[in-house]
Amino acid sequence: MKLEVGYIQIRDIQFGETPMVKDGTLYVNAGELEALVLEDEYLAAVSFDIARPGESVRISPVKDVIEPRAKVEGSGDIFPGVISKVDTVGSGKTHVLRGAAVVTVGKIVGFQEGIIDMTGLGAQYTPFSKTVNLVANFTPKDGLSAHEYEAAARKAGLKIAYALGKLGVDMRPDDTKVYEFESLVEGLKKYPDLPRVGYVQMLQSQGLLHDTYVYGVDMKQSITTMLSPTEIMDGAIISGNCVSACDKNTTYHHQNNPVIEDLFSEHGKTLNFTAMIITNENVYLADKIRSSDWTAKLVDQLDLDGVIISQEGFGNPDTDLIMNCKKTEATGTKTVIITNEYAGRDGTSQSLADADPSADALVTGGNSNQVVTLPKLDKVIGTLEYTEKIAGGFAGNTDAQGSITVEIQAITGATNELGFNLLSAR
Amino acid sequence: MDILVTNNPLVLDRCKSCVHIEYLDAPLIDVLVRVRDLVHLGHALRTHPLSGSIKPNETLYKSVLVSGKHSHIDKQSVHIAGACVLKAQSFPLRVFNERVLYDMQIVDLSLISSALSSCAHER
Amino acid sequence: MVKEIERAGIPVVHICTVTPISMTVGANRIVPAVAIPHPLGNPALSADEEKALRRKILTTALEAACTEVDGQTIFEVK
Amino acid sequence: MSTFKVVHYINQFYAGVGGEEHADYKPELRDGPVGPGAAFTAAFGDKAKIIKTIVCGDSYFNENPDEAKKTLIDMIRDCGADLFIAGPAFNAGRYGVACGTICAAVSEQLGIPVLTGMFEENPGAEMFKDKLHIIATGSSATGMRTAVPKMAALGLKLAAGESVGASIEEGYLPGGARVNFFEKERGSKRAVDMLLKKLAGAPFVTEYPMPDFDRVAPNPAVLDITKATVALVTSGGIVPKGNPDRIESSSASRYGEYDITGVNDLTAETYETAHGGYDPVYANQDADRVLPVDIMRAFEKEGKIGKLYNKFYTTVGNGTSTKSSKHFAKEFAKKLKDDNVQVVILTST
Repeated sequence: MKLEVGYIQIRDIQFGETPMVKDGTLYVNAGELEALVLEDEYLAAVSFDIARPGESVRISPVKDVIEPRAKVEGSGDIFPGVISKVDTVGSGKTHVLRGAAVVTVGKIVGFQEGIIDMTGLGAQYTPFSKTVNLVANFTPKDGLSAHEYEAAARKAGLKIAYALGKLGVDMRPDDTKVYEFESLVEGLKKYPDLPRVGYVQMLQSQGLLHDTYVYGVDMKQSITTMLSPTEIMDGAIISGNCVSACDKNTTYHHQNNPVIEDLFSEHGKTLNFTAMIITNENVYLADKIRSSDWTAKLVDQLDLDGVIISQEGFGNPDTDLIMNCKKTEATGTKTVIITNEYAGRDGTSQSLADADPSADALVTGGNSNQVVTLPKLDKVIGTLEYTEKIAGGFAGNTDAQGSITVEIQAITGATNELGFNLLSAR
Repeated sequence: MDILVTNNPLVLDRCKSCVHIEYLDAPLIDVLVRVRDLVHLGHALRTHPLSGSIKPNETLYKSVLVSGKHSHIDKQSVHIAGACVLKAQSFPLRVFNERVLYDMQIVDLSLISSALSSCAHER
Repeated sequence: MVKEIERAGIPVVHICTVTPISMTVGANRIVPAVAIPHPLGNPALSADEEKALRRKILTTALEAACTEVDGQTIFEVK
Repeated sequence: MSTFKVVHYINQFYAGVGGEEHADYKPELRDGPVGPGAAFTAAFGDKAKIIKTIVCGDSYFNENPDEAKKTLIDMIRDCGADLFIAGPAFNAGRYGVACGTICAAVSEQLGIPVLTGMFEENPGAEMFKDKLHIIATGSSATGMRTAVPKMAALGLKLAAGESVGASIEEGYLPGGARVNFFEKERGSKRAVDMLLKKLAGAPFVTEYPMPDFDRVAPNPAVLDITKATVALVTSGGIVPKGNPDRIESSSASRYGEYDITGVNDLTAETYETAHGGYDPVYANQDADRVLPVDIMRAFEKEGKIGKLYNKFYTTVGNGTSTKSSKHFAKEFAKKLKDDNVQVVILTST
């Protein structure tokens, strides 16, 4: 599969009458977007705000972050099986409004959602302090259950991003990249001497607030399977995950999966990027065993020389990660895993909930329990009413000056387990 | 017969008709300890005790499904159940607002329901 | 705990119900025990039988202490 | 900015007193920098100054640790130091242990920031890297040139009370605490690079070494068990009835040490378990089921063992190692060793 991705650099977002992209500014019509969102019978209201890098703005509680993209050529459309109809994506041409993001906000449950600071210390820990964000804050209809609210907010965010993405269809990209993912045989012929490397992406799939959808399918109902990494760039994987701000993979993370990008940049040079495998992280232990068995089986049958395994979330996914690692290593495949740590506020507790000597090559996104004090910022989009309950917040954490003390696990994307960030720990 | 160990009143209410429940009116850590002990007595884990990405100190409720008692001890279950107790103990306790308790119960119910449907074909 | 005692220079025999745990914690001389709540006993037996059982496990433990090992070794109770 | 006052600890060799033959040199307080102190002085510039140097023989310190510690603490107490530096000790074992011991004592008793330096394989490193900042040095004194600037830089941070970066940034041996820092490359790139190295069979460094897999080599077997003192230790929480020391049923903050002189059998009336992690009924009926004092006494009478040690140690754990149980064990293992115990039987539930 071959996908050409054209990047249209967005430097600002403004509200305007006519939605368009002009001279690096994305103009959005809030009224039109509101009407689009309120098509959903579950949502009572939506308010829009713009947060720019460097502004004294705090966004919370963040549900998802999405990059506006549009299909220009090739089969299927962005977010297949969810926003557009089911059809294989990942080839042809796609345009990206680079530098812009849709951030969805809403207190779906009274805990577990993240903070994005656009300036100050907190901004260093989230990648979304560097994007210009259109923030959509959803209010549900009365009596809506948490999972109905989550589903409505998830879909509304994707619809907004889809609509904005469309504005880039006829634009000339500032920059273009071609991602070519050969078939097994082609790849082998083309790069006979390069090590054949796969990427195993573990997707959070445990139930309410913890789900990931692939072409609209709830991943917990799938067994381990394969796709082309270019499909993911077209929104084949979307996040239905509200919890664990620091290590959930937002839809934006999926669209811009850094492991895929970095494997592509070595593809044909030092390695042959041969396979993209996705597997789940279910609660049920037999599912974990089955899924990790399948991971190892695929890795073995594809005769891969090496794999990178990335994780999502805390606690029981550590068990999936270690099972996957142990089993792929046992097939003789060299394995590197990417995770993060919960080593306690003083850094002295055991970092993972599971461990095995085969996991001898580990990349960490840092200790999520690190405590930071975030200064008071001038404007809050959303609410800080629930900060105490946010993952990593703790009781009495707001002082008289309005600064808040939290663990960095409260910050969206802080210790990402796809290796999105520079943060690490020793 | 499987046993669902829980301290979640909502799970007790919703699941009691379909699964055998051992209800503990106790903190979350006690559920994990009870599960670990059951595992040492020959019950195998069916669900992972640290279900969800919710930290052990971010919720008050936990439901864990274990199998009936076997004549042998399941090594993997012992390993996981023990590690979970240790991990949970490393988190400092927190105080919660009354308003979020129901949310916590709902999320725990959802997590265990997803597992119960996962294993429905086996039971 | 096992490792710290061993590190101090004293050979340790670990009598443990779940030997995989013993392996994980790094014991070198391991003797399997009966069951979690009563590692060196069995309430189902008579008092005399129970003592005999305990004696058997401990005899194995003493043998383990007198046996050179070069890695983690499980001594089954005969 | 004020100049920090530093007290520096070195051994007899670096003070120019002499080698092994002078290793019994008693602690001596000198004014200003001595030996490697000159290099520190240069590295500190005007930011810090060595006001006093303590010289002490390695043998003296290691053979009289309590006395040495006391003397040194008294010397240091009155110096008004902002920072205490020991060594670097490179791969000199006794020097390393002395540096670690005195740094730990100064930190604990005087609350002054401390720092030392040694080679990673120095036994002092293993003993103290969890507690102290130990700058990683080469194995011999030729590493002085690279060690001193790192020690000086970290020392200034410690003296100023600034936050300390990760081990890889500051150059200290990774010990107990995990510290976050920003790498130059993002995680995914680091993973790809690590995989390429692993595929090529080239050396690579994991960012988090798996815990609990360090193994301690088995000690030699007991030569004559019939003459040996055997001690009983349990993680099953057996305590005298009533749990006099109030050992907590889980996550215990202390361990028990109980005399069993003259005790031949544990009964329901005399002993019980404090363990909260398993059904206590059976252990409470007869604690010998967890801590087999009865049979051990019988062995003692029958001459199968030399003697049963007159105390037992008890903790509450589920057999898995935790930070505190490690700490407990370190403490009582030393007592057992000092009392010439030759075998430990550890029972776990």
